Amino acid sequence: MNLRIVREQWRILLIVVILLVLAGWKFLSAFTNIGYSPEQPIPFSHRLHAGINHIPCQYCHAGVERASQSPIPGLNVCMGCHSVVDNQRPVIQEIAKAYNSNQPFHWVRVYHLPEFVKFRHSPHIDAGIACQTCHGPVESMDQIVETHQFAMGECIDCHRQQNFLPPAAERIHRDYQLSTFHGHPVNAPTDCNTCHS
Amino acid sequence: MSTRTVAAPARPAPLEEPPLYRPDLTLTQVNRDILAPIFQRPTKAWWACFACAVGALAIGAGIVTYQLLVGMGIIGIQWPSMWGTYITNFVFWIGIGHAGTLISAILFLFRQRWRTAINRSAEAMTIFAVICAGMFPLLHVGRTLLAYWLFPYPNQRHLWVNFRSPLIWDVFAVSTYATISLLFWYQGMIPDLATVRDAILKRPLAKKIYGIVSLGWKGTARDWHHYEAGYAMLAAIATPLVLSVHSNVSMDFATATAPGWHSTIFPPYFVAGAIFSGFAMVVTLTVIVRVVFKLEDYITMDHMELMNKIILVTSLMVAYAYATEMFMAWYTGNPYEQYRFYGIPFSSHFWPAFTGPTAMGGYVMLVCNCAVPWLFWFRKIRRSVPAMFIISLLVNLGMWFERYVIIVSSQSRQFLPSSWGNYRPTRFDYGVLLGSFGLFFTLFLLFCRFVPVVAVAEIKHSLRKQIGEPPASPAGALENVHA
Amino acid sequence: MSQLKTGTKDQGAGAPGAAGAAPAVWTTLAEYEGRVEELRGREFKSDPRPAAPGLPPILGQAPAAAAPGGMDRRNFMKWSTAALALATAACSRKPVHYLVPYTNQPENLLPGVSEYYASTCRECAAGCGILVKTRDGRPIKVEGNPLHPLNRGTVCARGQGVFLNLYDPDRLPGPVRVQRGRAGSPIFNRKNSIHDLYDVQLGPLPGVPNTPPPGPVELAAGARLDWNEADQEIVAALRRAGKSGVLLTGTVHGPARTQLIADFCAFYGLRHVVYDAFNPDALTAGQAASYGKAEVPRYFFDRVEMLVTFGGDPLGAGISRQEYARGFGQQRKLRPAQGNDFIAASEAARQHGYAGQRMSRVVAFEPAMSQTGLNADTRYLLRPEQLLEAALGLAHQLVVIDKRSAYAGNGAVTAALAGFAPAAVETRLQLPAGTLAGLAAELWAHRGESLIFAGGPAAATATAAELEMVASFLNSALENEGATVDGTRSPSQQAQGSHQAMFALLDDMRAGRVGALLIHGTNPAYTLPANAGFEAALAKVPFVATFAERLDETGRLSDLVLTSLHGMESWGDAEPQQGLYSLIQPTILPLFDGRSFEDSLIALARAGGSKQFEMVVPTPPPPEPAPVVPGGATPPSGTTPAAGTTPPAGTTPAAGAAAPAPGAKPAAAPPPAPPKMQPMTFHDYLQAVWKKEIYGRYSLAGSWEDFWTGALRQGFFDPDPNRLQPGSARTYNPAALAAAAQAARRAPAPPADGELALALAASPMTGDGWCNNNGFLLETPDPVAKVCWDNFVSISPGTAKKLGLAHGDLVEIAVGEARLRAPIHLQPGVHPQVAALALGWGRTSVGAIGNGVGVNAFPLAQARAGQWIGAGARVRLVKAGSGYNLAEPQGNNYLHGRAIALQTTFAALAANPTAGNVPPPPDENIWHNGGPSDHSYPGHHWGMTIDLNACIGCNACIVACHAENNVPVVGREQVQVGREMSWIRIDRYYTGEFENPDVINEPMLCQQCANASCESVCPVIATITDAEGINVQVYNRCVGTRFCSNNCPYKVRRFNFYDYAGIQYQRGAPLELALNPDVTVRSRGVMEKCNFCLQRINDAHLKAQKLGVPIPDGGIQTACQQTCPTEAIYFGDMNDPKSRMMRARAPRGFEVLADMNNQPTITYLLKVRNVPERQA
Amino acid sequence: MPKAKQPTAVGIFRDPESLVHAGETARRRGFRDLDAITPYPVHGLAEALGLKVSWMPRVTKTCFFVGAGLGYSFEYWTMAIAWPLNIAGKPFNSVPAFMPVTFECGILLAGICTFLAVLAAGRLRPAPNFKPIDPRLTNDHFALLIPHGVEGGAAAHALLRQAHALEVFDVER
Repeated sequence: MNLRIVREQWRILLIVVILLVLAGWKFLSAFTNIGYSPEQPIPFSHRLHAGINHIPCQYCHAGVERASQSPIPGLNVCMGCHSVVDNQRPVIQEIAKAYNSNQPFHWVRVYHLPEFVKFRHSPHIDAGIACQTCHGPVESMDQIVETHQFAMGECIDCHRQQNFLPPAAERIHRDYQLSTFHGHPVNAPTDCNTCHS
Repeated sequence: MSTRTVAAPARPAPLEEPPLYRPDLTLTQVNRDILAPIFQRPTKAWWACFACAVGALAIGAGIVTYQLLVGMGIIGIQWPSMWGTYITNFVFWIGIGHAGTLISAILFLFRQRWRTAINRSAEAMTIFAVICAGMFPLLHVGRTLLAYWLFPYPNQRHLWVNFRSPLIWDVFAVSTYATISLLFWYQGMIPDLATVRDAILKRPLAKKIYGIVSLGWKGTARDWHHYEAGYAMLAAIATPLVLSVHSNVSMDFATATAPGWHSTIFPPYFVAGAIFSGFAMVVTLTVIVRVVFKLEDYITMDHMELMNKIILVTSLMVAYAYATEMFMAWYTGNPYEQYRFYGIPFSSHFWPAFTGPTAMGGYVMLVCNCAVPWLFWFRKIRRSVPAMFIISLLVNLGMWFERYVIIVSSQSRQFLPSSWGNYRPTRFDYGVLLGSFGLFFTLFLLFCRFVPVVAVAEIKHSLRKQIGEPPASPAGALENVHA
Repeated sequence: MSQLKTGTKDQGAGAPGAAGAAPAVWTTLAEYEGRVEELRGREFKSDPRPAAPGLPPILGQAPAAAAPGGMDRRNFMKWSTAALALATAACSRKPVHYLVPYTNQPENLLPGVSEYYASTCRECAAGCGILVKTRDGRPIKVEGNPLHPLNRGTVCARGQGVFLNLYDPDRLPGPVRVQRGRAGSPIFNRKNSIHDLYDVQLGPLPGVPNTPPPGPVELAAGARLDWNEADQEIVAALRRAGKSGVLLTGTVHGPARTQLIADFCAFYGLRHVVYDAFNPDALTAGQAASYGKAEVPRYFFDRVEMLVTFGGDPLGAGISRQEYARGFGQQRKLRPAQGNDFIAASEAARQHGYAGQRMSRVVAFEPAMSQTGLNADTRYLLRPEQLLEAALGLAHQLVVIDKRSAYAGNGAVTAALAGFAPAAVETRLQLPAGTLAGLAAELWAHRGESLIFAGGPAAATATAAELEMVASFLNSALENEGATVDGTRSPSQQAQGSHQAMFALLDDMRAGRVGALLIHGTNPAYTLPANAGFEAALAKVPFVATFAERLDETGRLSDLVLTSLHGMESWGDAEPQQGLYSLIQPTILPLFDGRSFEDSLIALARAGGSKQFEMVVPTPPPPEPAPVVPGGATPPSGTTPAAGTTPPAGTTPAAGAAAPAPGAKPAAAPPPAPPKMQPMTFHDYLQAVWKKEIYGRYSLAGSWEDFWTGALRQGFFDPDPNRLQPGSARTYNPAALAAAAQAARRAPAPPADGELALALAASPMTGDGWCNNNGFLLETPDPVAKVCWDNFVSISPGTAKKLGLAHGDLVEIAVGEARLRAPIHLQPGVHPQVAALALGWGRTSVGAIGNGVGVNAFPLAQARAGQWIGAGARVRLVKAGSGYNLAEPQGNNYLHGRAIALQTTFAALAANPTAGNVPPPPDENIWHNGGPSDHSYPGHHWGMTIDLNACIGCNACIVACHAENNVPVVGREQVQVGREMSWIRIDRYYTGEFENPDVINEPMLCQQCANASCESVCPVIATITDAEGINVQVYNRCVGTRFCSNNCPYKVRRFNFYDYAGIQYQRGAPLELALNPDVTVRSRGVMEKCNFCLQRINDAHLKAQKLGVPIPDGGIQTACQQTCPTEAIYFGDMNDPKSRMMRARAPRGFEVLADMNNQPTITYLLKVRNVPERQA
Repeated sequence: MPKAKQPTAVGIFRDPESLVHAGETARRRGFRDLDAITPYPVHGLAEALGLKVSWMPRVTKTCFFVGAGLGYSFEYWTMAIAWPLNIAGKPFNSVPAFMPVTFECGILLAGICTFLAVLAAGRLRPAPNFKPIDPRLTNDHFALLIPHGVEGGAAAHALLRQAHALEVFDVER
């Protein structure tokens, strides 16, 4: 009878069960979206633009320092250079065609925030957080790959590491443009309402 | 309660007490009688009951499914009565659950040997009642599928639970209570399951199953020795536990601000009420069980009478608590409390509890909980099966309404008159209540079918005591413990 | 396949010579050989994927695999990557979302950054200035324009609810042929109203009085009209009608709009008739008789120290009620002896008490409690027809007995007033003896700063004009004329309609003298009395066309209905007071296939051959309207729909479909064209008129472009620097008084036993009912009765007892032929012989939400001798049922001796600054047990001060909160079971006399307690106190145990029993656009509550951080505070003793339920009643 | 750890009194590791067979305090250290409010450990193929088990017969 095995070999069985649980955990965590890299309507290469050609992120994503969302550049931004640069290449001509016929591209969204989170780019840009901190080495990607699964724990960890002030002093300094406090970067808030409103 | 209840005698038990059992009972007879429901094919009556119970359960399950699909709005909760029948049912079932542990643990510690006849079914009742009760907080939360957030488990969000919240106390208390009750019940059942196992001759699968659940119980003196000590320890911790559970449940209300809830009398008041309703439920069930399964020899009229006496006593305690609430409302001078309990004298707002929207509940509660049990002052009624059956049902009804009145009417008349509102349950509320009864009886009927409904070993023990044991040394579980 | 071939061909073209062979083999070699460019070229070779919304691009280009040359390595890699990506996408990414940017990004327009545009509110004709907050090209919130002299930064409830009208899915999607109701019909009776969605538990209610709305009828095939076709048809009809055509509109003001109508009427020879349901007929008639000229005077409530109303309701139904409420609120506050600085007065009161301060006094004579009566210090109950006599008695006391005023001794006046001796009047009217004498003395003491305000539907008896004459006389006698009443400098133009004109038109129609009728902005089929016979008269008109946003009752009786635009979609102007020019600019492209009324007129004129509406094509495009916020940007003029993130599938088409609407596009400047004439849009016309009439007339410095941009930026142009000054006084004609007295002597007999005098009243929430598809307004309870989703017959409790009626009974009322059934509401403060019923309900054709809500009381009014009689008709209440469940959010109306809403009298307060207040409770705390228990708020600690004296119960805050915080509407059935969601409510408590009570309005919102009892019971920490003292509710952590709500003594927490927001906002296509993107839309099973507009606080923090300055006092305004017309709400930092909020906290401040030790951060200033000693 | 099996004499009795008597006799005669099998706990048997006082209470007591301590520590850590939040203005370490959970944790651990201890003491585990020495022993018969030990099986048998055992036989145990 099988149950005899249970009785006699229970230690081994226990180990097997634990391993199975761990494997299941690993399996489940495989369902994060890290590595997600959908094909985009235009094979736009960040590596070429941001990496090789060193175009700053905010050249195209202009206004991110003021907006909560990072703007996806309109086709006029592309055409700003590509009306001259490489304008004979078919793909660029496609862009020009779309631009002239007023048909926007439908880019596939890569990064998703959990629902109910009101993330604002601008304070993070203000605080000098590099785009790559959250979006990975974009300048080395031809096609954008999701490198972070944005989850509350990550935000909290980062905010806590930035939080060098005792809580009592927190808000006083937040009102002023105080980028350092005794040599430390100041205080990312961890109030619920910072992100959930 | 009476001289009968003194601890085990050091001398051979004199037959000064009236015997609990028929004098011609033998141990084999005990086995045969008590195990009969397990070995016989279920009767038509059992099937009928089971069908009804499962039907009721199906209704409840259907409503719950509907609620999960559509939303909480289908039941009667509203602003300001955010808690309605679900919490009423929760408190009601938790209260029912109390009698079981009380009978098995507290009466065990007080060495009330008459408890042996009913403790198994009472404990089973506890388990099932706690299952029913535990279901309601889950159904009651707005996002049922996230109810697991009430447990403190490590999570990616770094969030924990609020240990200041009485609901978290409840989570711990109820889950602890369920766990300990289950262990207590199961431990008490192991020797009986072994008895069943050994009594099975033909059916190998059944024998295997009972072999598994009886954990290879042999019944050696060593086993019994540790078993009894462990059982006594479980009883010892179950006793404060049972008191703490309903105290915690009462603190859902007592620590809240609502007038009519915010009261220090709630813990003892709720515990007394729980015992009251629990015993009433035990009477209801045992009246049925002893007839259906022909166990009149084991659950005797003396047992029933004792339980009825407890019902009477706890009824008095509950009535005292009602009176105290009224008195304290007047004595503290708190206008909100006063309004809750007797309103504004000489106005249309006098006695809102008995003139307002929950008036029916108030009357049912007073009559069933305070007046009806007084019939038990009469010995004849105490020993009349139909009378006690009806009274126990009425007490349960009254106790359900007591919780309903406490929960609903307190909420509907809170601090700001602008936020007063009148709660009305919908048909779905009643459907889920019905469903919980269905669940309870489904489980109970299955229990009767597969597990000895009376603790065989304990019956044998006390039967031997009644017959008269040889002058053995005064060894017993408790003596071992205290030695 | 074909796509494939293209791909290969491209490849060949990009790399000639390598096409035939297997180029991929050489990939590495190419790199070695330095042909990187070529390689890169090939890399970019694949087609841009066809943008297939809804389909992942990978699927869209699936055939890419089978290249004719076989599967080379590159293709294989691509294929397998695609497969891998597909597999990943399929199992890991739930829905694939798209980001759709602009093709041509407008400069400075950023996703998620709000822009504000100044405009003018068109929800009613009052013409308040507004700022429209837009986000990603869609307006999401309306604020008052702080510079506008009428409303000065505030908006009423109706204005705040504008977005449910703008984004209403029940609007007419395009012009339709209705053929007098025979062809096709409503398009909105889909089974999707709130009422349908919640009927899960509530069966039909017993005796529902209203007939259910018409069943779902689809628009008949062929009913949709082409615009050209419609224009041709109307032109033909107008040509046929010749001189007998009529243009019927509601009130229209604004130089360009009036000019256009005049031009249009002149071209076709039409007559222009103006009709509104609520119109100042009686007032203008009274003014004409009194002063010789029919005017709607301007009232200066901000100068009124004593207000006496005779039936009038300036706060609830005033012509310019926002302006009135502002002034009223200012005067009701306790102010120093000099000036109006309430804050300074509060500070002074801390030192010296309230002695020597001022507040206005309000006395109301009225048949039923109105919103003004709600705020009155003293109320006297009169039947409608008795008001005139009371006014005459007051005049008699003042002029004849007290011999005061310039008219004392005037023979004509004395003669006219004979027979109205106060004693006799008081006896006849059952007023307390000495009432009029006391009043006259008080008024005389406040002469020149008092106001007698009469009128309104509740006083619209046959002698309504006479009542106005006496009121004018009193104002003249009390020297208010030219002081608080202005009929000369800038009288109001906000109400121009006339029943008299309408009734005359009806006569013409009946007589067949009207050949064609064009209707816009008014709904006579719904608002005219039954005995006016509109329908029969209309049947005699050969051709009727209606210009409306929705298919209303009148539209159904028309031949054609042409969709006009909402005020937020179209250009326009307004001139609410003479010489105050206000501009209306569009903030969104038309959502439906509509055309603004003005553009329709131009199109019709052009179709008829008019050459007037053409212009030379301008060389520079017209300047863009400019936002008013600093650092702002151009308006959403781009041609793409709102971009940014993932527009929901339902909304994109709506926004996109809006693009090709000719004429209404503000900046759709044509491309450079040959210099020739081109058709004018109304935008061009508007500019032309403004250039000529305003820029030209006032000969301003600066260029026209500067002027125009400046006016747009400011929202209005006010050439009069003394706008806040009244003009000179007019001279009263005593003959009017004599006529009035003559009329008063013919007073009707008192009602027989069992009869009541009917008083129709204007509903402060719905007005004339034109916007009744607006859930915000229908669900916000009536300020007086606290009932929503219904109108009802208000009678006093005593009368109800006498008549054997109970709350919730249904009664039938008949006036003449008209009869209706309505529920009974017991309303203290109604005259025992009066039954009051609100107008503006019971629409039958407005939309899925508003249809059949309430009963239409307009037919009960009577047209008699050219007059509209709304009050005084004798009615019997015939019981027709019982048990009607009125939706009443407020549970109980009395304080039961609890210290919740405190009040005192002005005299007592002057003697003792803490009069009426309760002492603060001792600070006891059991939590000092070894841990740090004192949480401090070192940065900011937000708090609020609410002045109960200033709260007039207008509900603007409630609707503002709904709009700002995405608070859903739940419908009547849910309110009936107590599940309304509003985060702020106004508790209305009665005190004093039972049948004529005093009222306290107490706005109740989350008190943001420091020791919040909700927090300690939440098991999952979904509600905590944040670092700035705000009790935040974290929706996504909430599991919905509802313990917090149970434990909240203020009961300000609301629970989503169903998916309310989803049900409300997913009802129809554009409705979701009304949501505020900054605020989470709460899901089912989640608790929610006020959080002091946290999103605004966060914004302020970010702004301050960017600027490197602390948040200034007043830098954050909560939505309720911002829109409060009386500034009853102050919000600020409790750590800053200099903040206005802290300075406003005076000795009369109290905390509600302070003895609970919840330490709320909201302090209320108790209500002060200004009653003279003899009444106190 | 299971001991090596040894032959054991089994005597079946009809009534507990004979059993107790036989057990006492056996102990007096110097038999060790005596055991008995009874359908219900027979009082006096433990003393008769010379069993020591059970250690169960110590398990319960220890586990209660350990559980309560762990419970309180966990509450303190989550509420005051891991992420201290201002909840209702109460101190991070809200001692009175933490008591109920502390108590329940103690009870829970004590209860579970006691139960497990009982299982461990009796070496109880699922036994689907359990073969009892005699099925009557869970019904109405009683057995005394005397390991043969040094005295040998014959002496045990004799003793049992002497004590009027119904049946006497040997098992490996």
